[in-house]
Amino acid sequence: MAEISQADIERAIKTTCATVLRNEHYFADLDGLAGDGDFGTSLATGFRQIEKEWDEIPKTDIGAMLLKISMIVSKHVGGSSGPIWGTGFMKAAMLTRGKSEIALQDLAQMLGSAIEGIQARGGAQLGDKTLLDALIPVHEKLTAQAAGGDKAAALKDAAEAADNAVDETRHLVAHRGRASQVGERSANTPDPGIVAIATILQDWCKDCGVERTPTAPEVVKATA
Amino acid sequence: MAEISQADIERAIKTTCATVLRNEHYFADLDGLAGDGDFGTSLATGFRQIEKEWDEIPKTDIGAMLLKISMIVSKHVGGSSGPIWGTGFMKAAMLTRGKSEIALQDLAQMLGSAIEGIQARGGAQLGDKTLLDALIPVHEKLTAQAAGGDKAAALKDAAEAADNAVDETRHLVAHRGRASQVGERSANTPDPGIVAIATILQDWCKDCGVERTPTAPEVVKATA
Amino acid sequence: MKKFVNDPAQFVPEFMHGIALANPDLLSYTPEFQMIVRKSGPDNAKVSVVQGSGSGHEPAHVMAVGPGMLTGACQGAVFAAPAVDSCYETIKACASDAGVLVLVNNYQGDRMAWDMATEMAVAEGINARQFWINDDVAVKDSLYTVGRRGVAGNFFVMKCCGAAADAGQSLDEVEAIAKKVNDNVRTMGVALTSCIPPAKGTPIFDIGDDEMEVGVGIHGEPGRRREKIKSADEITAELFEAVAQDIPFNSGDRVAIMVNGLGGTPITELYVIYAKAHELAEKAGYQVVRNYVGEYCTSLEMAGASLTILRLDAELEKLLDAPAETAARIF
Amino acid sequence: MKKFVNDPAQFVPEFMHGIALANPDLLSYTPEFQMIVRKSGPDNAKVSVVQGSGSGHEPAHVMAVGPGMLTGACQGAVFAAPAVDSCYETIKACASDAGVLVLVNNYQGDRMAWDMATEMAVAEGINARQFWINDDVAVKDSLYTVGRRGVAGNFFVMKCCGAAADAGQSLDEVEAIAKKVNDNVRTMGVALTSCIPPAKGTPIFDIGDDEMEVGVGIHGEPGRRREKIKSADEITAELFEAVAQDIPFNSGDRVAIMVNGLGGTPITELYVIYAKAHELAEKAGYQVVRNYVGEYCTSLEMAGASLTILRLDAELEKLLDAPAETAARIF
Ligand SMILES: Nc1ncnc2c1ncn2[C@@H]1O[C@H](COP(=O)(O)OP(=O)(O)O)[C@@H](O)[C@H]1O
Ligand SMILES: Nc1ncnc2c1ncn2[C@@H]1O[C@H](COP(=O)(O)OP(=O)(O)O)[C@@H](O)[C@H]1O
Ligand SMILES: [Mg+2]
Ligand SMILES: [Mg+2]
Ligand SMILES: [Mg+2]
Ligand SMILES: [Mg+2]
Repeated sequence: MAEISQADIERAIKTTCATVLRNEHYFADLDGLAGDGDFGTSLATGFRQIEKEWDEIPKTDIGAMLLKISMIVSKHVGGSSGPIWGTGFMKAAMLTRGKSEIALQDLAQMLGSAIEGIQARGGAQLGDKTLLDALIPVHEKLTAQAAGGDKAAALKDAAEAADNAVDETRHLVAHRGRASQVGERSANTPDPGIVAIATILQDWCKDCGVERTPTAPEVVKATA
Repeated sequence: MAEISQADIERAIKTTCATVLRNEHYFADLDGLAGDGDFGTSLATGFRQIEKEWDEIPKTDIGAMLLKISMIVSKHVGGSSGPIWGTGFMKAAMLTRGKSEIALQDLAQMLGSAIEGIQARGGAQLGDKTLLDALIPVHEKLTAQAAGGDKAAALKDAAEAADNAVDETRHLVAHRGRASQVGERSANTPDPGIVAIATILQDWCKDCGVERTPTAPEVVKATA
Repeated sequence: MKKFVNDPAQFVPEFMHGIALANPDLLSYTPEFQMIVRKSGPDNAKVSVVQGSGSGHEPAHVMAVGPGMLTGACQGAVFAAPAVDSCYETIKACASDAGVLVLVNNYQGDRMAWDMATEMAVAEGINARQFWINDDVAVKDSLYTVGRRGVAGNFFVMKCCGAAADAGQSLDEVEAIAKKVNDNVRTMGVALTSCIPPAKGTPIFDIGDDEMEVGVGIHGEPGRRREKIKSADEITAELFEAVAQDIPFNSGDRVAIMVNGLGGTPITELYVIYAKAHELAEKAGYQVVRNYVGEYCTSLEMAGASLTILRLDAELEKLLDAPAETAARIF
Repeated sequence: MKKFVNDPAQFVPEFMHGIALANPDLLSYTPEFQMIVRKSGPDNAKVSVVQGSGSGHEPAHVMAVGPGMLTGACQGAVFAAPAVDSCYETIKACASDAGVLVLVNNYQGDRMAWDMATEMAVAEGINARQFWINDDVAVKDSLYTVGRRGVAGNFFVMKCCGAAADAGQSLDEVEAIAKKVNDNVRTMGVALTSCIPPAKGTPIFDIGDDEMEVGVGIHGEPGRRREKIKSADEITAELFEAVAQDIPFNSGDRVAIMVNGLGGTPITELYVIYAKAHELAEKAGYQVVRNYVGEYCTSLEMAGASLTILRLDAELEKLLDAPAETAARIF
């Protein structure tokens, strides 16, 4: 019962495609506030391609699937998002080679490995106002819930952590990505990467029947 | 008494300098309506230079003086106005070589020769909406008055002819100069060259104590 | 007015000073006549080729002076013909026993100034002649005006005449080349925005946010029509049609295609136009054997472009390939 | 949006197609990876030099491919780093026994993409290394950001490395040249207007009618300060001061000066800036032995300019003088 199947992961990816494509312009607008406005398009280009190649993506095991997704992202996504999301999927893929079912604990480890990869790739730390500021607390929650094995509770906690990260980082000055180039001007605008993570998790909640009401206004808007 | 002295010509030139410099921007604005807006500056550049070099301009005879003025114009005035005004002064100079006094008849001939020169240079005909549309009727009036020898009457007639030309040509389409390149769009705007001639003659009237009230609104404005 | 200028009245002498400073071994600059001549001066064994016109079209005119191109050139104020004396002094500074060919873009002010200057030079015993360039198909010739305008096709006339002159061809021969190029080159332009001459301080014409001027002149003269802006491919097709039908060019012709930026359009957009023009030329059966994409004849910072087609033959191809060195350069 | 575009999403592939069509003998274009490589391909006896970055800076990157410059380059969307695969495929297409030097302008997106691509290439046995260019003095380095930006000085790194590689120098030697150029080159820019990426359709930043952004980045990043527009001489003096004091340059130095247009500024205005920069350099005792005035690294149609000073020595002068042939050309 605490196992996560290949089909669960597939559904999560498909839900993510929908989230990202629905918010293509909204995420771009958010990036435009302090960054260069390409985040929405960059991400949508990648997930649109994932949808397009869906039937050819290997479903033999979770690792093969995630590896292919990582390759699609590397091929089609430019800007900082290409290397960041490509690295994340790649790291997650490496831990799930040959597996078609994983435990909640495995999921937490995959995310931990993705976080490490993204940090090595882009040098960002907690508090630099990047999507790591959402991923790191999400990882903590998943790890905490792993022993109990309650998938719904874990998802709810994770979504809440990311949701909170949007509001908690709003005042920060960005130190990475294009938004870092405007210095102080990036304070008081939400980071689009954090909003994207929170929105994706919120959509996963809905999809899995986990009841949760989003709190950060941008997530409310993106899930509406 | 009907003789025109070297000093008279000198005064007329100096008055013209004042007319042109006072109207630098206004003539430019008029050229901007259908042309390229450089007429006021081009003309002012030339007459400003005439003022500047005034003391070095030979005063030995009218011809030498006008030749030097023609040379100053050729050196400093660009656009169509350089060749047109330069040619006009050159032709007038050639008829007055060695003379320090001329008759009204000579003045009419000088203008006639200037008109011929300008026509040969730029190919414009009466009705093409250029300053020739002022100069040609002015020449007729001068010729008609030459026999009588009344300088004041001749000047008054000349100023009236140029003044009328402004209004009479307003509706025409320009066939020469930059204004000709806008075709129909040049109709219903006054030609700046015609306005300049009329304004100069009106200022000469004032300077010579000839009473006359300008009629064309642009001339009223330029002499105000 | 968003420009790098000091005193707007000194804009032309200041930029000419900059060009001269940047090319000390190539050019000499005479501020009095706004004139730039090859440092090496004229060569009595070779025809000199000169030109001059209003400023604002750079690299046209003074930036085209140098071995393989012009012998000398002078500038007027922005968009105004040079003073007669500038033209005269330029001919004099370039006087050569082999003769002087004056290439004049066909505008009334320029023609009158160079007419006078050439007459003066000839009267002094200089063997000088004029040739008028008029490649713009936008405006129809007319008895009442000075005729078609000279625009970006000017580059090819200068390049071929400069190469022929430097190869030692006679004045008659160089003039014949000018005529051959002019007879075989056609251009039409389109403006998306206006431009601001520094001394004027305001745009030379107004244009709506969604409008373009098809057939615009290089001083902002109105063209064939004002219309709503279209896609790059549609605009290119319209320019191509107008240019190609004019001579007309024929299937099998060897041609050069030039996509010239009017000053404010990025080179990438010019390549989008080039791609379509190339395709249309191939469809029409032309062999595109040379191409020129970039700025050759501009209108200050105007956003816009012109399309030029030149029919080639072995002689012109050789002249185009000859080396040339001017202030317009990359390396 | 006053631009020559068709489908804005296809803008980059369309202009790359145009560049390839216009240079059939020089370049090969691979649409799948938005990649352009020398037609002749890599030479195993020579180091390959590659680069790639966001579009909108042309002629930088793909228009710098050709003998004497880059071996290959790839483009991202306008102002966005290329996809990792594009970078990887470009390294692969340029793989040479003598090695591959990847010149990366120092932006986080570009660095991450080329880091991954270089790691992948090295894992496959390709002898590839990266070098980061960061000549912009406007923004101070900081522990928290990726550091100074690479801007127009990039041209000199590409030119010198390209010449050294084609002269047969080793990967270590070519990398040492990159370092020497980067250590001796400094740039600062100023923007008078914003610009509009085709796919965005709106300006990347807002700026008042009488304002300029001093120290602007080539993607419109804010610089040192926003202030009222000044005279060309005052602006030049400010740029000069910032650039000259940074290394600092010293009296007696032999230098190259570059005045680079950001896309929408006419070349004449760049020469007004050059005249002042040249005067200031002479006053400071530098010997100005090379100059580059024109567009080398742009931001679409942005009106603005940057000033670059490069300290030279006999080695760099020779490398700058070596012939090169790219899609950016006049004749
Ligand atoms: N070094 C980094 N590490 C992790 N995430 C980052 C980093 N830099 C940027 N991001 C995330 O990526 C998002 C922006 O992505 P995108 O717009 O594609 O990149 P760019 O900043 O190059 O335009 C930011 O909102 C931020 O969350
Ligand atoms: N061919 C011509 N013959 C006589 N006068 C002319 C001719 N062309 C233009 N003009 C006069 O010159 C004036 C414009 O001068 P200017 O603005 O200096 O020339 P351009 O038209 O070259 O800009 C016109 O108003 C007209 O009166
Ligand atoms: Mg972004
Ligand atoms: Mg005019
Ligand atoms: Mg004019
Ligand atoms: Mg970006």
